[in-house]
Amino acid sequence: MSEQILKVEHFSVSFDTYAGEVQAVRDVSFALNRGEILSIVGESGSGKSVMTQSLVKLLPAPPARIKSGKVIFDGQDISGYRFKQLRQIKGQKIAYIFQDPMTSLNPTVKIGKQVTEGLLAHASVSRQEARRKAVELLRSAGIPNPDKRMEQYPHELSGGMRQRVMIAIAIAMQPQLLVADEPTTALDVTIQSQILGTIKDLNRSLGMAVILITHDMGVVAGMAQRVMVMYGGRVVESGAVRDIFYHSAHPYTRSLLAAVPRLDADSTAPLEHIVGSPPDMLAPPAGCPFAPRCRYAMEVCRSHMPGRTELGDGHDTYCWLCDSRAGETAQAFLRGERVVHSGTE
Amino acid sequence: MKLLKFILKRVVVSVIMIFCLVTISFFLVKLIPGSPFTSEKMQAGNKAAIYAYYGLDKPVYEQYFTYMKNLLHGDLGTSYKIRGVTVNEIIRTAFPYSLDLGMRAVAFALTMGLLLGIVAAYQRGKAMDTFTMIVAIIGTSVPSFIMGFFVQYLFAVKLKWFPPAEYTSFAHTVLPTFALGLGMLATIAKYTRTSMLEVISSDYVKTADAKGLSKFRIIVGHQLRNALMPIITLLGPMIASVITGTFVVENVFAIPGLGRHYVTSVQGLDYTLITGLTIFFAAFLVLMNLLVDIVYALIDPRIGLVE
Amino acid sequence: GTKTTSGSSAAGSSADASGNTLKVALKTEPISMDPHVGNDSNTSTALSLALEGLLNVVNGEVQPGMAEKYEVSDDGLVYTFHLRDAKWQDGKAVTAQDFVDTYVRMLTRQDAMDLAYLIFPIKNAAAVNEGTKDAAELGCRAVDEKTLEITLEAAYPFMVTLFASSAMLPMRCDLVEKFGTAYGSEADKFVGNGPYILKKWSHSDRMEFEKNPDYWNAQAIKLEKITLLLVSDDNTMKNMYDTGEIYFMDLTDPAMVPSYEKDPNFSYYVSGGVTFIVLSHKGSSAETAKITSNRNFLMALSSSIDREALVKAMFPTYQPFTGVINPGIADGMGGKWGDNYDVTDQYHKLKADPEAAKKYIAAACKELGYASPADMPAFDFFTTSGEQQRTLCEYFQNTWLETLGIKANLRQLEFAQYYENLYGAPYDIARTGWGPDYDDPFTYLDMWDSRGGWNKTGWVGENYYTLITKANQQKDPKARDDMFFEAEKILLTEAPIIPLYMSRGACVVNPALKNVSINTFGARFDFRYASFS
Amino acid sequence: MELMDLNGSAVADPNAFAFVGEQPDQADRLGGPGQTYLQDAMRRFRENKAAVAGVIILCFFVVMSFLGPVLSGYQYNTSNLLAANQGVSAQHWFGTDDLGRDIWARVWKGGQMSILIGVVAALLQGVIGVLIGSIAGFVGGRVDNIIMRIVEFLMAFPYLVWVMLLMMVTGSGVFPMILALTLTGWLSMARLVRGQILSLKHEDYVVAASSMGGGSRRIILKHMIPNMMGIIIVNMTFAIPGAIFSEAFLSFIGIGISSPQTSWGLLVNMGMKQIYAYPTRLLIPCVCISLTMLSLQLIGDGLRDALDPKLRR
Amino acid sequence: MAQNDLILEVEHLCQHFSVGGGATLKAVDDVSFFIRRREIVGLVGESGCGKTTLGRTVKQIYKPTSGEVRFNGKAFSQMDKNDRREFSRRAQMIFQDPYSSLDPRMTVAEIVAEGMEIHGMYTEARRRERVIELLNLVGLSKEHANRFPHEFSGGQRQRVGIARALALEPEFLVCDEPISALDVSIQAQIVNLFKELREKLGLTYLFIAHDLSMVKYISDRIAVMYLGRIVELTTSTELYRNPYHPYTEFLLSAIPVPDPDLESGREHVRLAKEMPSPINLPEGCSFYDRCPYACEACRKNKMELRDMGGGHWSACDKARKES
Ligand SMILES: Nc1ncnc2c1ncn2[C@@H]1O[C@H](COP(=O)(O)OP(=O)(O)OP(=O)(O)O)[C@@H](O)[C@H]1O
Ligand SMILES: Nc1ncnc2c1ncn2[C@@H]1O[C@H](COP(=O)(O)OP(=O)(O)OP(=O)(O)O)[C@@H](O)[C@H]1O
Ligand SMILES: [Mg+2]
Ligand SMILES: [Mg+2]
Repeated sequence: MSEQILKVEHFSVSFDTYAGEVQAVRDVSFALNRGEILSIVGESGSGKSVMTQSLVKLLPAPPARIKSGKVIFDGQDISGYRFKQLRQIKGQKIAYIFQDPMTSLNPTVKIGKQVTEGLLAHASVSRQEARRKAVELLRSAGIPNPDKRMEQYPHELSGGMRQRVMIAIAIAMQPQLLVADEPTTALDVTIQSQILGTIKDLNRSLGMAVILITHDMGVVAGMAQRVMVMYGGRVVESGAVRDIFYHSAHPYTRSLLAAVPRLDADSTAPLEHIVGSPPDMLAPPAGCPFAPRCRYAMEVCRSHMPGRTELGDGHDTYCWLCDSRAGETAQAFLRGERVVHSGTE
Repeated sequence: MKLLKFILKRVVVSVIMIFCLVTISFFLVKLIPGSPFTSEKMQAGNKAAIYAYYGLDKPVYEQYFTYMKNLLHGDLGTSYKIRGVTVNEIIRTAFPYSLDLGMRAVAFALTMGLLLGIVAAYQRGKAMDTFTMIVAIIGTSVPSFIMGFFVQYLFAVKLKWFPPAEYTSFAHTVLPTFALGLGMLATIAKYTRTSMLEVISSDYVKTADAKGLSKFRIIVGHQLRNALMPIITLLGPMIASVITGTFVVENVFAIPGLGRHYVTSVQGLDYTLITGLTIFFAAFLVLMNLLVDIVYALIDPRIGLVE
Repeated sequence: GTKTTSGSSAAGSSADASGNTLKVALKTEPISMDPHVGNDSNTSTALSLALEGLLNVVNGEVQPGMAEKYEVSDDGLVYTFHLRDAKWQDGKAVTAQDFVDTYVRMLTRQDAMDLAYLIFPIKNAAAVNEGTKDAAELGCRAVDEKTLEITLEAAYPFMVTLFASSAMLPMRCDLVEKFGTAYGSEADKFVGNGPYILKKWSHSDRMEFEKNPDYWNAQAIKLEKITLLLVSDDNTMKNMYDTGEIYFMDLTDPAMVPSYEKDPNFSYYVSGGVTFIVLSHKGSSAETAKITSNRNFLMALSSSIDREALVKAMFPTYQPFTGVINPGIADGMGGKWGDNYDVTDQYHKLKADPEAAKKYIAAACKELGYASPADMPAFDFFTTSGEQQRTLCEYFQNTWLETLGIKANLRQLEFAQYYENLYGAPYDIARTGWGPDYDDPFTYLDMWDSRGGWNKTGWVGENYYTLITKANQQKDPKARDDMFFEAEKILLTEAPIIPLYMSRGACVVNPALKNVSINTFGARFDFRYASFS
Repeated sequence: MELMDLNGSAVADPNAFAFVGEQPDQADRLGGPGQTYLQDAMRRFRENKAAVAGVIILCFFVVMSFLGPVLSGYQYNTSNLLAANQGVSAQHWFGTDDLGRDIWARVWKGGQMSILIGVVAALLQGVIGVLIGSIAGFVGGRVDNIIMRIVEFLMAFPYLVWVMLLMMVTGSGVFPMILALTLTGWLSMARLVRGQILSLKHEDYVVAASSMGGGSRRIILKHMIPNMMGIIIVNMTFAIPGAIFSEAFLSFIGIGISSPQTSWGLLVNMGMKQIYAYPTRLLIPCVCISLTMLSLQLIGDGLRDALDPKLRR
Repeated sequence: MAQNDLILEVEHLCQHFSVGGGATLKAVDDVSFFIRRREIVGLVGESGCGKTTLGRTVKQIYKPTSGEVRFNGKAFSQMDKNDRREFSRRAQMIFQDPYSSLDPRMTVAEIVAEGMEIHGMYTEARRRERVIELLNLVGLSKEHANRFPHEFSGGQRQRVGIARALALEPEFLVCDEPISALDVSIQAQIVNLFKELREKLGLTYLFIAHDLSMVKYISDRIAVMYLGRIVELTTSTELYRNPYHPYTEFLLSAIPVPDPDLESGREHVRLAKEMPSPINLPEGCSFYDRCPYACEACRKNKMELRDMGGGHWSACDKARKES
C-alpha cells in the first residue's frame, strides 16, 4: 500500500467556449499522503475548484475537457475511468463539499433525502437506518434540531446551515479523501471552528486525507500540514505550512500573506493588495502567469514558465528568482524590498 | 390542513367559474344562427310544434332558469340530435372509452416523452437528439388524422399486427394510443429536453454526482424533478382535453368516445349537449389544474400554494 | 384490388368464432328505432332488421311482410291488407290497430314530425297533420284484428313501395306512453316484430341484433347475429373492409370508388340522388334579387359549366345531368322514366358552351342595365361543409369568374345552419340536392311546389302546380307521365334550377357474404336474408 | 543554479533576466468584440450550422411561396377540367387536382397563406400569452387567481362556439381566423410563462434588480423572459403547426380563408380524402409542412442554444 | 445636527417568517440601532442568526413585520413612490451569494449598467465608459465586460456584484458578506476600495461578514447578533479588547490566526450545546443553553440591549465580570 493516497501528474483542464479554449488548469502536479491535510490557496479563478472537481470528472463535459494528466488514487489510475467505475469512488472514497451552499443543494428535495440518498447508494442499509444515521450526521455537522431539519427544504435554511448539510452529506461515507472547496466560507467563525474541528477529527480518527481549499489564511494556518499555492491555473508554490508562511519563496505567496489583516494591526493603514487583475485564461501568458503583476518580474518571466525548484522538505516553488542569474532582483525579493528601477530602456 | 383549505377555496372559485361558463355559453350558443331541428324535408308548421315541445319557444332566460334548475339536480337535459337520450347517459357511456384511451395515451406519451427528452438532452447533438427532433417534427407537423390513418394502414392493413379499428380488446387499443400519444409525446419530449438542458449543468446536480449516485438517481431524483415544472403546467390542460375525448383519433379508429360529440353537437347545434359537455370538460379542466397547482407546490416548495 | 380473397379465411374464422355473426359498418348512426324520427338509408337499414311493415322490398321486388296478402280496389284508392299471425318480440300479437295507431301518431305527435308528409297520400293525412281534421277521419281503419284498410287521396301508382318503406313501419304505441320521446332510443326502450331482435345499442358505437326465433319466416333467416358498427371515417371503413373486419361496405365517398371499380364484388346501385344549383329569387339584396331572377343570367351560369368534364374529373362514378327527374325511377308502366322521357342536353347542356354563356350574360346585362357583368355585385353562394364541396364550388366560382366575370363569395355551412339559411336567410346561389322518397317521378316534382315543403327560392309556378295536381288524378299512367314530363319542362325553363349531376351508389360485398338486398327505396341495405357461403 | 523552464528547456538568453517589474496594464489581453447579450447570441446563432440550415430552409419556403406560383406559369385557381387528375409531368410539375388546377402553383400559394397564418398567429399568441402570463405570475395573489380562472374559462369554453360567434360578428377571412386562432392559442403560453415566473421570482438576481428600483416591466423583459426563452421558443415552434392545422379545420366549417384561396392545411385535408386514389396530393403538402417544421425546430434549437450563454458550440 | 448625522435608524425592527405548521420564525426580533453618515458598521454573528434578513429588511427587500426603519430621517412607512425610488438608488446591496445574484443571461457590462439604466443616469456612451471604470475599480478589466457570469470564478462574480452596486453612486451600502468568496488579495483590494470610497464619496456601510479580522479592520463599530437580536454593539477596538457579552467573547476566541505556530498551539473553545432553533426560542436569554456563565435568572429573563457606558451597548456583561 502506497503512502500516497492521491497523485496528480501534469493535469490540464480546459473549457471549450464560443470565445475559445479557456485553459483553467495547466499542467498541475502534486501528491497527497494518506491522512494529510493539504490546503490549496490562491487567487479566485486560479483553477482550484476546476482542478479538484475534474479529478473525478464532476464538471459537465462539454464544455469541460481534461486535456492531459494522470490521477492516481489509492494506487489506481482513475483518469481513464468511466462514469460507472467512478461511481464506486465518488461519495464513497472521495467526497466533496462545494463552495456555494445556495445552489449546491437541490431546492426541491428535502434535506433528509439529500443526506440519506448517498448512504443508500453505497451502503446496504435500511431506510430507517439511513435516516437515523443522517440525523447523526447532521448533528455532528452542527445542525440544531436535525430531526426537524430533515423535513425542511434548503430554502428554509440559512446559508451556513446549508453548508453544514453539505458537510453532513460529504462525510456520510467516511471517505478516504475529502475535498472541501471553501467549506466554511459561508459560515461564521464559531461554526467554522466547529466544522474544521469535525474535519480534523475525521482526519485523525479515520486517517482521512483532506484537500482544503480556502481563502482564510487563519484556517490554513490552523488546519493544513501542507499548502499548495495556485495562480493562473498553475501551481506556483507548495510546501509544508510553516515553509509557506515563514519562508515563502514566491512573490505571489508573499503578496497573499501580506494582504491578510491582523487583529492587532492598525486599521487605518490600507491593506496591501496586488495591483492589476488576474490573467485571462483564454490566452494565458506564455511565461509565469503572475509576471505581469509581480514586482520582481524579469524579461524571462514573461516568456518562459519556470520549472520547479526544490527547496528541500517538499518545499517546491516555480519562480525564476530562484535562478542564479536573477541576481539583484532576487536579492531585493529576499530582503522584501522594492527593486529600484535602473531606468534603462 | 392548509392543503384542504386551499382546495376548498379553489373548488368554490371554480364552481363560480363554471357557473359563469354555463351561463355565458347557454346564452351565446343560442346566438349562433341555425337550428337543431332543421332538416331538408321539414314542414314549416312542424318546426314550431317541435320548438314548443322542447320548450325552445319560451324566452331564453326562462329556458335558462329551467336548465339551471335541472342542473342543480345533476340533470343535463336530453340531447336534441341523439333522439331521446339524455346528456348524462351520453357522457356515461362515451366517457369511459375516452378516459381509457386518454389514460393510455398520456401514460405512453409521458413515459416515452420524458425518456426521449432526457436522452436527447444528455446526448445533445448526437443521434438520439436528432431522433427526438424527428419525432418532434413528425409529432407536430403530422396531424393526428394522418398519423392515425398511417398507423392503421401500416400496422393493420399491411402488416396485420393489430386490428384496424374498434375498441374492444387490448390489441385494439395499441394503434389509437400510439396515434393519440405521439403528438403529446413530441411536445413532452421537446419540453423535457429544453428544461433538462437548463438543469443539467446546475450545481446541485454536481452535488448529487459527487455523492456517487447512479445516473438514474441523478436524473430522476434531481434533474427531472426540477425540469418537470413547465411540463406539469402543460400536462394539466393536456390531460384534461385528452381524456375527455379527441375527435380525430376516435373518428379514425371508430371509438365511441366523447370526442365526436364535441364537434357534432356544435355542428348540429345540439344546445343541451353543447352545454352539458362544456360543463363536463370545464369540471375536468378545473380538477386537472388544481392537481397541477398542488403538484407544483409539492415539487417546488419555494412556490407554495398560490391562491 | 382488395385483400378480400386472401383475407376470406380470416373473415370466415371470425364469423365462425362469433357464431355466424355479420359485422357491417355504417357511416352515420341510425337516428332512432322510432320509424318516424329518421328515414335516412342507415336508419332504414337498422329498422329493417327489427321491424317489419306490411310489405317488404327485397332486391327491388315487393314481397309479403306482416300482410300475408292484400287487395287493391279497382279505382286504386283502397288497399286492404290481411295480416298474418305474427308477434311482437314481447309476445303481443301484431294487430291492424297497431298500424292505425302508428299512422295517427305519426301525424299528430309533437316532438318529431319531419317525416309526416311521407304518408300524406293517405286520405286526410295532411289535414290531420295540420290539425284541421280529426284523427278518426284518417283513411286508415282496422276492419278487424287482422284486417287493415287504407284509403288514399288519389290512386298513386307508387303506393306499394311506400307501404314497404320504413316510413310505414308499425310501432308499439302503447309503449310510447311509458317511454315518451325516448321510445326507440335504446334497446330496452323498443319492441320489434322483425327478423332480428335489437339486443344492444351502444350509442355512437354499435347496434347488436340477434335472430328472432319467433319471426314468422325464421327458417329463411340464416345469420345468428348482425352487428351494425358506426365507422364515420371513409378510410377507416376501407381499411376494415380490406382486413376482413367487415363484410360489406357502402362507398359513400366517390373518391373511394376507383380502388374497387375493378373488383368483381363491386357493384353500383341506383340511389336516385340529384344535385342542383338553385338561385334565390329573393336574393341577398334587392339588387342581387333582380339578377338572380333573370332567366338569361341563370342560363349564363348554367352554360358556362362543363357538366360532363366536371363529373368525369371529380365524380367518375356519377353521371352528368340536365333534367329534374332521375331517369332511373320507375315510370309506373313497368319501365324506367328514362326509357321514354329524356331531356338530356335539351334545356341545359352537358358540355360547357362559353360562347352561349357570354351571349346570355350580355343579354342579362342589357336587360338589367349593367355595362358588364363585372359591375354586378358579388353573389352570396353557399353550400354544405366538407372538402369536396369546397372543390366543387370552387370550380363554379372560378368558371363563372373566368367565362362571365361574375364574382361569387363561397360560404360553407354546417347542416344545422345550411338549411336554416336555405329556408330563412337571404342568399343568392346555393348548391343543393334531393333524394327520392318513393319510386315515382312525383317525388322529384313535389318538392318544387312553392306553397309548402321544400321550395323556398321564391319562385312561384302556378301553372306548374295545377299541372302536377292534375297529373296525379290521371288513371292512365302514360297520361300521368306525359304531364309530369311537361312539368319537368316548366321547371327547366322557368324555375331557378341548374341541374348538375346524378349520384350513383356503390358498394362492395365480401364474396363470403351472400343475399344482401340493395334497394333504392325501403331499406337501403337489407341483410335479413344474408348468409355466409 | 540555473533553472529549466517547465518544459525542461534551458533559457540561454542572458538578457532574459533583466528586471522589468509589474506591468499590470498588460495583465489582461482578453479578446472578444464588444457585445451585449443579444449581439453575442446572434453571433452564436450564426455559428450554428444546423440553425443556419433551418433559416435557409425557411427562407426557401418563404421565397418559393411567392416565386413558386409565378414559375409554373399556371394560376393556382384556374381550373381546366380536361387536364384534371394528372400525375407529375413537364407541364404540371406536381400534377393537377380534380379540377385540373396546377398543384405546384397551389402548393406554393398555400404556403404563402400557411406561413403567414402560422407566423402571425404564433407571434400574437406568444406576445399575448407572455404578457398575460407574466402579469399573473409576477403580480401574483388575487390578480393571478383571477387571470388563471379566466384562462380556465377560456379553455373550457367550446372552441367551435367561439369560432361560430366570431364568424357572426366578423364574417370569414384571414384576419377573423387569426383572431379565432389567437383567442384560445395564447392560453397555454400564458400558463407556461406564469409557472416560470413563479419560480424565477425567487431568484436572487431578480431580487437584486428590483431592489435597485427596477420596475416590474424591466424585470420581466430583461430578466425573466430571457431566462425562460427556451420554453417560450419551444412553445412557439409548436404553436405554428397548431395554427396551420386549425386554419384548415376552420376553413372547412366556413370561417377560415375563403375560396378560392388555399393553404397547406386545406391541401392536406383534401389530400387525406383522396389518399388511396392520389397519394401524392397528400404527400406534397405534408412534406412542405414537415420541412417547414424541421426548419422551425432547427431554428428553435439554435435560438435556444444561442440564447443560453452556458452552452458550448 | 444629531438627526442629520444619522443615515439609518432602526427601531424595534422585527422580521418574522411564518413557517410550516403555523409556527413563526423570528429571524429578526426587536432590533434597534443606528448608523451615522460615513460610518462602517460591522454585523457579525452565527450563521442563521438573521444577518441577511436584517440587511434585506433594511434595504426594503422584505417588508418588516413591525418596527420602523428611517433613512436620512425619513421612515419607510412614510415614503412615497419617489422616495422609494430615490432610496433604491441611494442604498445598495451586495448580495451574499455571487452565483445566484447575477442574471446568467446578461453580460457583465449589462449587469453593471442596469442600475444606471433604471435610474436614467448618464448617456448611453457615458454609461459604457462608467462600466469599464467600475470594473477597473473592483479589479476587473474591460475585457471582462462582455463575458457572462458563469465564466467567472466566485470571487470575480462578487466583484461584478460590487461594481453593480457602486454604479448607482449610492450613499449607503448593505454588504452581505461581500468578500467571503474572495481570495485574500482581492479581499484586501475590495476592503481598501470600500474604505477609499468612504473617504472619497462619503459612503456609509452596513458590513455583514464572518471574517472577524476583516470586520475589525474595516468597521468603526460592530454589532454582534445572536438569534435575531443584537446582543452587543460598540466600536471595533472596544469590542475586541473588551467584550461584555459571553457570546462575543466566545466568537472572538474562535477567530483563526493566520500564523501556523500560534494556531497549532491554540485550543478553540467549542460550545457544548448547539444553537437553539430560531423557531421555538427559549423564554429567557437565548444564549442561556450555551453560556458558561449562565445563572438561573438568565433562564427566565430576556436581556435588553443597554448602554454599559461609553457607547458600549450590550445585553449582558457577564463575560467582563467573570474574567
Ligand atoms: N464553465 C466554464 N466556462 C468557461 N470558463 C470557466 C468555466 N468554469 C470556470 N471557468 C474558468 O476557469 C477558471 C478557474 O475557475 P475556478 O472556479 O476553478 O476558480 P477558483 O480557483 O475555484 O476560484 P474561487 O476561489 O473564486 O472559487 C476561471 O478563470 C473561470 O473563469
Ligand atoms: N424566506 C424565509 N422564510 C422562512 N425562513 C427564513 C426565510 N429567510 C430566512 N429564514 C430563516 O431566518 C433565519 C435567519 O436567516 P438569515 O439568512 O438572515 O441568516 P444569516 O445570519 O444571514 O445566516 P448566514 O450567515 O448563514 O448567511 C434562518 O433560520 C433562516 O432559516
Ligand atoms: Mg472555487
Ligand atoms: Mg446570510
